[in-house]
Amino acid sequence: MQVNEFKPKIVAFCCNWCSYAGADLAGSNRLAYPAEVKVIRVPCSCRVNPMFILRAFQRGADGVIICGCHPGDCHYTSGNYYTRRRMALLFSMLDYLGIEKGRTRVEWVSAAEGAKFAQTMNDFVQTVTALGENKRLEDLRCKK
Amino acid sequence: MEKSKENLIQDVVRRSGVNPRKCMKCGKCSGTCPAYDEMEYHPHQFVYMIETGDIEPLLKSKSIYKCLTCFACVDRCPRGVEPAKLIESIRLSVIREQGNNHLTPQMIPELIDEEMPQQALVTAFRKYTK
Amino acid sequence: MQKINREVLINKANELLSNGTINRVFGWEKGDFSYDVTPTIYFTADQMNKKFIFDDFCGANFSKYLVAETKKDQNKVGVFLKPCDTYSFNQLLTEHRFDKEKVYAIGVPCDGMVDEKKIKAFFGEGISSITSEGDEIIVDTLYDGVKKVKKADVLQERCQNCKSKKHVYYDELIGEDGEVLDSNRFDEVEKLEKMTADERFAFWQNELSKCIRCNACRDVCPACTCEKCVFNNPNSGVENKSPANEFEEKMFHIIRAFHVAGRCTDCGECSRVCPQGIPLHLLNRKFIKDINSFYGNYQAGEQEGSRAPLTNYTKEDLEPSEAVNKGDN
Amino acid sequence: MQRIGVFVCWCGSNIAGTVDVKAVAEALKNEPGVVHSANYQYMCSQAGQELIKDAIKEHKLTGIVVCSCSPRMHEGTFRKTAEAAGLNPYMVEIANIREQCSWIHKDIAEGTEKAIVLGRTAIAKVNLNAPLMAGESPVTKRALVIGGGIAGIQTALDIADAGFEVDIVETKPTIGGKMAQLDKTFPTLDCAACILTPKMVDVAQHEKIKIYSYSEVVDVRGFVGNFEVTIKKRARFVKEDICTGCGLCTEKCPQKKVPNEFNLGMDNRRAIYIPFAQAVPKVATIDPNYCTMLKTGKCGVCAKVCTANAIDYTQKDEFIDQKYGAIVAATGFNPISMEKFDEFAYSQSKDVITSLEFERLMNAAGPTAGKLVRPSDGKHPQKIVFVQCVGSRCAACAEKGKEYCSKICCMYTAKHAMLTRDKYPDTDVTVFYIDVRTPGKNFDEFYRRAAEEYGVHYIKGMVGKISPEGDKLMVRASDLLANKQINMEADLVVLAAAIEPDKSARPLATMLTASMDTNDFFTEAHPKLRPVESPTAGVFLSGCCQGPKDIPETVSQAGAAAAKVIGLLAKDKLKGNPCVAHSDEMMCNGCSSCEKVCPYGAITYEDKEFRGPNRTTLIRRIAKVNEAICQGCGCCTVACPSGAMDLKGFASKQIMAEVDAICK
Repeated sequence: MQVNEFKPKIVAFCCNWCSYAGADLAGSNRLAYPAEVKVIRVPCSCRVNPMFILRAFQRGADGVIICGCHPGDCHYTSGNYYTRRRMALLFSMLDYLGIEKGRTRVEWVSAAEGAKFAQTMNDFVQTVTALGENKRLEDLRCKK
Repeated sequence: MEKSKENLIQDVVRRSGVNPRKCMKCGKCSGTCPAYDEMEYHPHQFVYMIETGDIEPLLKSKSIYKCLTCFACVDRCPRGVEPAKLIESIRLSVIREQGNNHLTPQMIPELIDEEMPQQALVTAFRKYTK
Repeated sequence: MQKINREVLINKANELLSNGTINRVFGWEKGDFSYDVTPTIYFTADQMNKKFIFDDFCGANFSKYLVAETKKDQNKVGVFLKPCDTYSFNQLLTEHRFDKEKVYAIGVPCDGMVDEKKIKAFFGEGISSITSEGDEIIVDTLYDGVKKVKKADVLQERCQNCKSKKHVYYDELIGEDGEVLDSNRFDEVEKLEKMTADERFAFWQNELSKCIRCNACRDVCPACTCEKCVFNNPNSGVENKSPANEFEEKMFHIIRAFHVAGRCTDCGECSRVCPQGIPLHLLNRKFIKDINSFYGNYQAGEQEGSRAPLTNYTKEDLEPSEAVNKGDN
Repeated sequence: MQRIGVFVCWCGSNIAGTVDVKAVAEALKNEPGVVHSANYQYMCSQAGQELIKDAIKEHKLTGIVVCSCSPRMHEGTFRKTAEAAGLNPYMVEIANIREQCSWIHKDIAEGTEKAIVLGRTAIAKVNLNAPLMAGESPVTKRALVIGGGIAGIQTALDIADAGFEVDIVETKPTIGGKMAQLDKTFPTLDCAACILTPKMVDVAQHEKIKIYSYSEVVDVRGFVGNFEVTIKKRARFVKEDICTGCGLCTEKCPQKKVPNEFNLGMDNRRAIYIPFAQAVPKVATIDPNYCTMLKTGKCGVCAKVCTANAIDYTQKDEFIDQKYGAIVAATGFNPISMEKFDEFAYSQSKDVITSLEFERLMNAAGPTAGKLVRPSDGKHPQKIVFVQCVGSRCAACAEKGKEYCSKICCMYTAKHAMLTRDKYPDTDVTVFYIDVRTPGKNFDEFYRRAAEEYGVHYIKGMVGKISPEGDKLMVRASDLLANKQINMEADLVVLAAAIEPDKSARPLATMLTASMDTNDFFTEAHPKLRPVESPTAGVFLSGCCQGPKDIPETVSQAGAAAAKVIGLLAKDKLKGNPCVAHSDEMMCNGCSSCEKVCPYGAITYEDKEFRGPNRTTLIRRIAKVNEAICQGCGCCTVACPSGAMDLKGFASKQIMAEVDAICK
């Protein structure tokens, strides 16, 4: 592309009951957010394995965001509590290894918060674009 | 008025920071305005006329000087429209023209009486002169 | 020099073998080099007399071998456990990895083990034999005669910051039990945390790129006892024997650290066996430090049946965004 | 290798407007495993579904990907279509190229490129799908209705009439809810008690309905068809089965100064009380905060007086565990508190009251036995002012008041105005309104009668300020039509306060894991198509807990909720969710990490024999997932280090395939 204006690749894991519904609501309210964000639907945010996150970075993603229900509202009662612990430790480790903090994020979005979903995605893409391409975690093997 | 009508209205709205379309036409601002009777155009009419763009009568009317800026309308508006800021904005459009100051130092002596609070003088100068 | 000498252990093992409590015992065997001690199973006393040793190089933690060993034979197996080994023993019991009825644990007090890499750092490669006297290590080198060095200067890192001399599990204890010590084992982690992100990245890139994926760290780790590891399992999706670049090492080490997070007893075996000398314990210690500061102090294996922090939650846990910033205080 | 069919939907112009659907279909044609690719205006229509069925049969497809709207919308539809064509319904994947692509990206190139990536992701997933069979779980044939207002009563009666057992849990000592406090009801002006009490008696006498009054739900476990609920029956200090409700104790009790919440504190009751005459169950209740016997141990008058000696000071709270197949939330509403509205001087003057308080003043069983008097001095009010939309229709940013219209105030204010003019023709009634909203059968005619026949003055303009002066109330309002500011005196001002959900709704939602909107109303599964169900299967909504509504609408919604419950309880077996966890016993370490994180306790362990080395048998501890209890959250799959535990339908390999497809 001549215009080498950097377009980040963002993977968003959204839980089926709250944040995916929030994403749909953002859609029906026509609240735009960058097309670089691609959503993967999971039954609950606690289904997201750190392996998937590192796999995304390995395959060239520049940012990964996990959205779930607000603590206390999880459809499976305690799913997001475990997500919170796992991601707190994982993000702290990634920071410890020197990977930019802005590349990973957890956001609680309920089914009624379409605006918040769109706002979060816009904000996240901006943060990741500012950080530039993910050099530190990318798997060189799949670089074209 | 050499400035075209559209950008005059845009000026008024931009300066006030108010979105007149938020008004649901309930009349509570005028219902609570203590200076209602002296005013020719009342707060809800300011909002409505600015929204429809018919602001010449407002610029000419004396009601812009009757507003006490007590902000009762701002505090009580259920939709958060802040009519007082629109009135202020219209007033500024007028007194910012050359020589349109509504109050001159010479007029002060006969206006003063014992109970006049110091604050009233300061507010008057803030509102009526530029 | 260990206070408990090998004869005491051999007599104890012999006594248990003869009265039939156990039919075999785990012990350390003298290797070709004096610092090269390997774990072995002894069936008879004279086998032990020939090869058994207990000196400053017996770092090996036998707990993990019990998982496979208890499956081979119905009668009890004897095992010598240093204080830090007993934590791994308890953690494996918590995870039902073997039946404690099939094991007879003999607690052995420990005075710290020596790190041969540090000795080599002092005297280079030409070492013919290493013996210890009191609190000194006597090194017989090929070219410049006999040298001495203080044991404290060449202790293994995990022994310098020994976290506990207390045996948390034993069927029988030789000597007296020690105390849990408050060690400053997290200083190293704090030093890293205080660096800037670029320095940290450079540090880890330099360390982890040395990794030759020999998997020794995983194979020795008492918390890594999966029947089939995801990295060996072809249909796990992350199976990769030899990494093509340094990220895959990072992926392996991050995921392995994550899998043992909350279960790692900080026994330091992974760093001891790493042929490349990568300070892998700093990864696991980072998770332990975070767990302690986020969710309250927790020592894996301290108490059998305790609930690992990652299989638990409270309603007031802190948000991941706060955790990331809290990490580098 | 899978034979996959890709079907790209235009959704009229919703997708085709900003995504080049033909290019998407073309691009996805040569993805691995794809043997057929088509696009059509309305894939979910009858014709669209036929097109899919024919394609499945013709190309012998083993899996289909539909690029269309959100799976939350039509995943069910396309699964039924596949099943009709003989394909396992779980070999269907949906790519959401409407809500999450065409609707939010204006630029066609960008939208098309994203749609292709989302299509490719779905194809990558369906390639790894396996046919799944839904398990079945038994249904407990009993329903639980939380809330004993008209909504709860109507739902319970309808369910019980279908022959199923129903338990009603009501926090107050009696069922009846807000309707029991009303005087007359619009639009027919028949007396609330006359139409409610027969229903309350039906509930009491219905052998299938059990009432837990003065009780609340404290814990809910399980899932649709198999809920386990703990009900806390608060100590009433009166034996329900013995007390005849004669009321002797309520006359003799020395503690007279207890504010009567049934009359909103406008009069007092005794420490032992029966809320109102037609209470069901008609049993006395002792209020522990005021009863001197319970507080100091020195009284006992009610016990002495009671002929049936039904009083028992030692009664303790009781916890009852019960199994239910379905739960209906009917927690009702409350008017919002008027404290923050100081411009209306609600807390400064006793003569500024809310409409519910006005209702009690007009009610014959009310504090003033139906005589409309001013609460301050008991005089008859000559001039009454009604103020509409107090706290309703406010801006989201306003810290006081609600954003929504409370829907019922215009009608009940018209009713109050009409009744006042009818009973006291000399009283002058004025209503200040923004707009009068009367959308219903005979509603507008009712409002016109109030204005035309009964001479109620309707003034279009909001009241700005009410200030008590002397014994009068100065009302300052604007009259928008006459363009005048009105300053009038009033003897009594009635505020039409906004209504909000009952405070018990939020904790209940957490227990039921039902979702709520920002105003604490229960969120319905679909605002238009499924208004009486919560997204959480097995939980239904009846009455104002779902949104402001009047009695006719509440009763119809209560009936609808009952119909849904009957539909559920009529089934003997419930089709479970096939996307449940499954453990590979060859890889399971038996370490119990998964069992600890499972919110439903669906994982148990057993020792199983395996072939050990050289013909020995090994006994290993392995995990077993009870597929009927597992709800498929997937928490265990991450807690399991070896990856032995995986989730059918959302397997780790599938999700990683999706990640790869996105990042390629």
